[in-house]
Amino acid sequence: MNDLADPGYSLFIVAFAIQLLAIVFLSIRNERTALFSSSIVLVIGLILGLISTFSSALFSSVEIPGRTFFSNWIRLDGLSIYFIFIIQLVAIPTTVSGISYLNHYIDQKRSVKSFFIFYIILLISTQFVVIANQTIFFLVSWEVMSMSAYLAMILEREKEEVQRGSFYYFAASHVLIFILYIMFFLLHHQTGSWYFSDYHLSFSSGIVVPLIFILSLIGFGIKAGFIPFHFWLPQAHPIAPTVLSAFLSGVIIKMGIYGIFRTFLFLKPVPEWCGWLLLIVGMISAIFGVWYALAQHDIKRLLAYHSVENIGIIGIGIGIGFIGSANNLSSVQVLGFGGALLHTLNHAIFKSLLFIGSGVIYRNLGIRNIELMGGLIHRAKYIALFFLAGSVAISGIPPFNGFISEFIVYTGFFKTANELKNYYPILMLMFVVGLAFVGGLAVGCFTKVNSVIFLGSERREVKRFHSSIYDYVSLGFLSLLCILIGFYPQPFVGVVNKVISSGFLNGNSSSALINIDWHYFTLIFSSLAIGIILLYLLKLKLEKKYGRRTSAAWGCGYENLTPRMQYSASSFADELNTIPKTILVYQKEVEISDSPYPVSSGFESHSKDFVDYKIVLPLFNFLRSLAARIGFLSQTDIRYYIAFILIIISIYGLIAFLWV
Amino acid sequence: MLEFSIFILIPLASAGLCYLIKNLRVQYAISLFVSTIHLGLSLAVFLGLHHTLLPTFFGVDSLSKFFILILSNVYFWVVLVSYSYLKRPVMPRAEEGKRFYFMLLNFYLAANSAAMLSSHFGMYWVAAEATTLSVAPLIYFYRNEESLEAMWKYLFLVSIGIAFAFIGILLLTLSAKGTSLAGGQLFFWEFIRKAGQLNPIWLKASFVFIFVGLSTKIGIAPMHSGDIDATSNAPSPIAALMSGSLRLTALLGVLRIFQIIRPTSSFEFAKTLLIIGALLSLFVAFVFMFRVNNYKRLLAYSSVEHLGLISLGLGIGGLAFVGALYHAIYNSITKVVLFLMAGNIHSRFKSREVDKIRSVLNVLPKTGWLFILAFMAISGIPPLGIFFSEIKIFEGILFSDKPYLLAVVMFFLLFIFVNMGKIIFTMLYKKGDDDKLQSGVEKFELTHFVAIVLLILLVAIAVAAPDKVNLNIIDIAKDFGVKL
Amino acid sequence: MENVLSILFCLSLFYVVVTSRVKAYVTVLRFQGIILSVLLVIPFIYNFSIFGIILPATLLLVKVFLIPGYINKVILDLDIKRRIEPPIQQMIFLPLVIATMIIVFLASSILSKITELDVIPFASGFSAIIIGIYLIIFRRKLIIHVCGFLILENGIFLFGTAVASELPMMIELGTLLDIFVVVFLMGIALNRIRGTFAGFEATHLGRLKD
Amino acid sequence: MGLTFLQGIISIIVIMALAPLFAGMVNKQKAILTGRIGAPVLQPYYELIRLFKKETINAGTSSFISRISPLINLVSMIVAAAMLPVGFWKPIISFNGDIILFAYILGLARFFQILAAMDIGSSFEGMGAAREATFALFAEPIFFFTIGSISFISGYNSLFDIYHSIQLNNVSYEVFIIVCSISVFMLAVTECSRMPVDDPNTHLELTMIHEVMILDNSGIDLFLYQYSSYIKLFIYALLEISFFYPFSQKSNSVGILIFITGSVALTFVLGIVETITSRYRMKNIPQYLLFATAIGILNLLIYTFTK
Repeated sequence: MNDLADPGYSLFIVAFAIQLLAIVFLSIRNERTALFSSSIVLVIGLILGLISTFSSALFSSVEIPGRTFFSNWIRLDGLSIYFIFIIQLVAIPTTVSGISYLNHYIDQKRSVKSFFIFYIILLISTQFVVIANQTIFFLVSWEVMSMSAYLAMILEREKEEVQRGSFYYFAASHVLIFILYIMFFLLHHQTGSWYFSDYHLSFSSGIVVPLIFILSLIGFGIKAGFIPFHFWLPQAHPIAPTVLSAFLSGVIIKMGIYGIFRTFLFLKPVPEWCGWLLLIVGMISAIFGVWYALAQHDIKRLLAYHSVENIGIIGIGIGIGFIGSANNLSSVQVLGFGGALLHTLNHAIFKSLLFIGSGVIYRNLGIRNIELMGGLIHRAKYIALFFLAGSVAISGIPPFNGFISEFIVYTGFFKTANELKNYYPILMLMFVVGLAFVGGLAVGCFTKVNSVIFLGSERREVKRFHSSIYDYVSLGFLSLLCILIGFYPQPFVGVVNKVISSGFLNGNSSSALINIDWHYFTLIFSSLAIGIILLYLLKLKLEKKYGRRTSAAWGCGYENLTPRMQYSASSFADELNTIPKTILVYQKEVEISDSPYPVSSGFESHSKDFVDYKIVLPLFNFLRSLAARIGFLSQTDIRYYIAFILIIISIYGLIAFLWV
Repeated sequence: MLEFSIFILIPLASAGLCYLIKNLRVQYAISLFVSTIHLGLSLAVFLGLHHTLLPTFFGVDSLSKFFILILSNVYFWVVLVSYSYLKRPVMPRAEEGKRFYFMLLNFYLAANSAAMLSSHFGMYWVAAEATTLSVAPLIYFYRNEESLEAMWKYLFLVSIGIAFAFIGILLLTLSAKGTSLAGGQLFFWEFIRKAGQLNPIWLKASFVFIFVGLSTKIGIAPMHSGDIDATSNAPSPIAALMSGSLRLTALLGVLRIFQIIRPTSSFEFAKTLLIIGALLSLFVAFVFMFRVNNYKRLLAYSSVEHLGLISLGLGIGGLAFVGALYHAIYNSITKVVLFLMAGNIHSRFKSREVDKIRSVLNVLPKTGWLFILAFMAISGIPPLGIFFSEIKIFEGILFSDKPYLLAVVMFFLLFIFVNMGKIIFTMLYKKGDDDKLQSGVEKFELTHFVAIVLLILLVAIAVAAPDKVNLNIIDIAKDFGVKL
Repeated sequence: MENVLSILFCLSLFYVVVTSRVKAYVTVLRFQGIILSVLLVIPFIYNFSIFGIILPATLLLVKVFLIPGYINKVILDLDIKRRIEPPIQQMIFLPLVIATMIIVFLASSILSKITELDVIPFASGFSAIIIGIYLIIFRRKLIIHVCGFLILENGIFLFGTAVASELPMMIELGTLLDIFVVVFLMGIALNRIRGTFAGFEATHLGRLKD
Repeated sequence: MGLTFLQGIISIIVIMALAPLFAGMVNKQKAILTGRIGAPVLQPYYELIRLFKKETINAGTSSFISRISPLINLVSMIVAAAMLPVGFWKPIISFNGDIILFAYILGLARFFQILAAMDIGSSFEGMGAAREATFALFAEPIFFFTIGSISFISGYNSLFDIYHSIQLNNVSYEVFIIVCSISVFMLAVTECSRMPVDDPNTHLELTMIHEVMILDNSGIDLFLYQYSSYIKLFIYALLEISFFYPFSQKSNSVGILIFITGSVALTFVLGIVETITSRYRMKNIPQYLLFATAIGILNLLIYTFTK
């Protein structure tokens, strides 16, 4: 118990205690006060945790010791501290936004107490997952995490889609845990220990270690949502209450990434094919994730698919890191892992930002179909602004944080190509182009989202749009982070670099990540901002001088334009979606009558998930029909039962007789 | 003699009392008292505070210690809730059933304890048959067609199965012919000691007969049908009792012969048979989870699945053996919770059809949440116990000589889980068409209390991992020569 | 001596197979009960012990008087149709039975090479077991099922004497008691079935299914 | 240091100043080639000045997006311009990986232009925005194929360093330039919405891409848009020209010479192309772009097999 002597650590404990304490406050009878007080307590606990994290070695100049506590059950090395930092950082704004979001459930006479209990358990168990150092403890916290997420997910359980989506999540997490069992059993068998800190294997030894790697890739890949294991994700995340789906998309799927990193730490250095595997899987996930997203009309579904894309980008980064570790190039390794880790943080930030924003919209409009929205910018200027910030960031456009991490990944590509010559440049160039392609698609997707939701005029009349202080606080905080990391990435890059140098590298540490001329970014972006501001002032001046007025938009002479004549989401994305029709399962329903008289005509476009509709469901139905065909077992006549006994006895007897 | 009387005679006597006394409340008090002291004693015996000396034909070893603790634990809770269960407005025809309810329960306790403590095959056989006889009328509790049919089928099938087990016993004596055991008594320990001399062919034959015969009672496919019918039509406490303890009683018999066969050359054969049976039961559960539309049958099939898992673990040996024994505890406890909650649902909705049960979580919130938790427990979600036993079994399989089995098992378990989840969640979430049920606030009943206690117990055993249990299980493993 | 009795036992089995009168089953049960009790008495002919005679006496009581009488009563109460119309013709059933018996006898004679056992009681007991099962499988009437079960039990008993297993008397009595209670419960069940179901045939009990 | 900085400043100013002239020259060429006298070369300057003094009119449904978007457009163009070397003058912004920043800064401009177009809420702008988004998607890969492969040849990923370091003893470079310049030319045509992808002076909304997006802008906004589009055109021209820098054995004056002659020559090329080609149908444009991409891939093959 001398662990408690350590001040930073005791603060850590206190933080957990307070977070747990939040459950107690739910016993208050009045829902609103209960919710409010317990969220406040929870936030306090999280902030304390964040402070303790900041006080840890990761954020100071000293070497990260990688200490273990509680008889080796908990271990705080660079990776753990980094991820726990992400968790706490994201959990704070989501919880804050929850105060206003959950209140509207209370308005609907729906009790949110059970939800909030599971939410708190989810937060705590997630933090346990990343600091666990003992296999069983890890698995337990992992399952508690998944299941509490599930139980929180079913808040609106009487809805059909909620049942469906949550069930997808439930089944997927069960498959996952089975795979993890096998993987950890193999690890345990290989090393004879239950502790992560003792797991050090080298790929040289036989088939088992590659098997472990593949299993971890599948198991954690399901959680992270790599294609083709992503199919549950766009089903599950949209139907969760937005507070939860923000946390799910922001943090929980990152646990898969954490797992992959962990496995790498067990098995490093990995051979090169692992790197290529991850690169290819990541690229596929990135491209098709965003392409699926482009075909969606349900805002949260769209964002969920974007998580797949970003996970893909992270995977690409990890792949580069693996290649670096395979060829013992610490510079490449640093760049790859650095990009991946930083993008993990960035995605956590802007994805939760976007989800919370969509939550605000859903709360007010009660719909998630963006085809019915529009013109919200005139009702909620700041929400639109924050959402825009998030969108720019997620599209990897400077000067926001998304660009920084993608830049690191790009640099990783170039570095790899230059370090190991011969055929690498071509392959790397392919990936460079692929990433650029993803960027273009993301731009298309988020211009679509923003313009269809916020810009133009309202396609459907909005009664009242109310956004509370909590929304502003959480969204503002997150978009501030986006801008901060974009404009001044040095400290974050430093942290990431430190995480990597604590145990990732098999060579001597490299300063490739630090030596990128970050000050240029600060310079350029700030001058960009200044330039814009100056120009804006100039513009105002000129407008004052020469006048400014507003008039109706140019309708090519046609006077009374209606909101329904605006470019809709499906028409915006149609040209792009028709390219990979078959993979997107993209169907258009056009009804245009050829009668000379004007009659109502319509256009609809849908996209279904390939893996889900072409692989998973068919398999399930096949098994069902198979089971239905086995009739002889379901006899009702007792004489058959007796006959079974006789038959089985004779069979067994025969076996017994023939047994040597 | 004291233990003997507490374990067997007093239950018998109280059965007689319950027959004489007409007042239900008094019967309840008596049986509760009996069950309490029974539980106390079996705990004491288990913890080794109290060394038992039982008359001939009876004896205590680590295995029976273990099983009788499970039995009296399950039995205690079942008796505890029985009264409130009987007080419910059930079908009018059940009035007659209530009269004999406690009598039969006590008789069951006596018979089952006798079966668990018996050190002699003949004794075991008589007691096991007696448990069947005591349970059969309880299955017929509701006095309706289904329960009658279920009782008939169960009685008939299990009697024949038991008869086969008897043949097995006779074959065992035959295998002892010409050895030092010839003409001796059928004591387990003697046979185990001198197992090497037994004639392998007759031994194998006797294993086959005993295994298949008792399978009707354990519920190992394809002899599971009678069990399914019985468990799904019996009143919930009885169903809990059957799934929790009766199946284990039968399993004990198989374990005994298994223990005898171990040192001989036919051990591999026995293991193979156990594994085949286990896989068949998993398969059956897998198939029927796709079709079943009656939630008590669903739970019954889940029992089949889990008994299959247990016998698989026993067959695989090694770590899986230990896991299987843990699984026996956890499964028995979880099944009690599941069946009690199912009973609550049944007494509210008056139906066992899944399609007629809607939005339980709104109508019966407490029951609903406990049901979800119990379902999670049964499907191996930590920190609820079964997780820990399951991973032991899995790891045991993975590092046994048949690792490929793990893939099959996981496949079956996965789809069983998926379908079970689908059905249960439909019951819990889907909105019913009639709103007269929707407006229901549920008051906290004894069953809820019991369920919570048992779930806590489930977590406690798993997390605290009491040393006694572990040591005892290690002892059992030693008796079976399992090397860990 | 045992062999003679066992052969008689087998003959009774054949009679059971061919007969189509329900009453005949009861008679056969009585007959078998007598055979078994005689078998038990034989050891006591030379060294008589009053204590040893208890078991045969109970056996006689249970298997010859109580159970058949009870079944008779049930038949009368429920006025079950006296004739049975088997689902498969005797011309198929009988050869099947004969074939089974031959196989059993052959098998047991082979097995007797391994460990010495008196073949005829063993084989006839075993074939009685199988034929009991056959009766259950190939007959629809529940009452016949009960009879089949009892024949099976008798077979087991004969079998037991054949393998010369000395179960202690307590347990022998216990088994007898168990069997009796089983039959008793089955009788009650049959009584109820009359009140509930359309008929006494296994095909009527088909409600429980998935 | 001080000198290079000064050079950087100068080069930016040069680019910003000459951009409209370049456009004017192109138009002049076209006019001559089609047998017209055409507008004077300085016409773009006059138009800009005219727009500068006009009243600003915003559509009723528009929001602040359409007000800040022109600014962002111009500023990001200037930042992009600040990365391009003029001759061998080191640009202000030149660091490792500035080619990525270059591409993404242009992306920023595009992002906000699309948003501004959708901001109007009229279906014409929507059409334009959708097309812009679609074609830009194909434009990005072309850029990275060409510039990326060059950077791999040189081993640097900063525009200045790339052209500074390429050794001509690498035989393939001439072949390489041809391919690169073709694909970059097509890229420029797409990005700056010239013929044959888009016709800057058509008058039917349905056939326009860039023009239709700024349909509802006027006054200072239109000024900013026009000016930034001129700069964009010139940027791509410079991108094209800079392929030829390595021929000037690192002598500064020759670099300047290449810069001037190159830009003049490019006006001819553009003029000729725009005269002899006609606009493609919208649905054929993706094929056109894919063709450019294919050329980019050709680059790679050359690069690999001539080593």
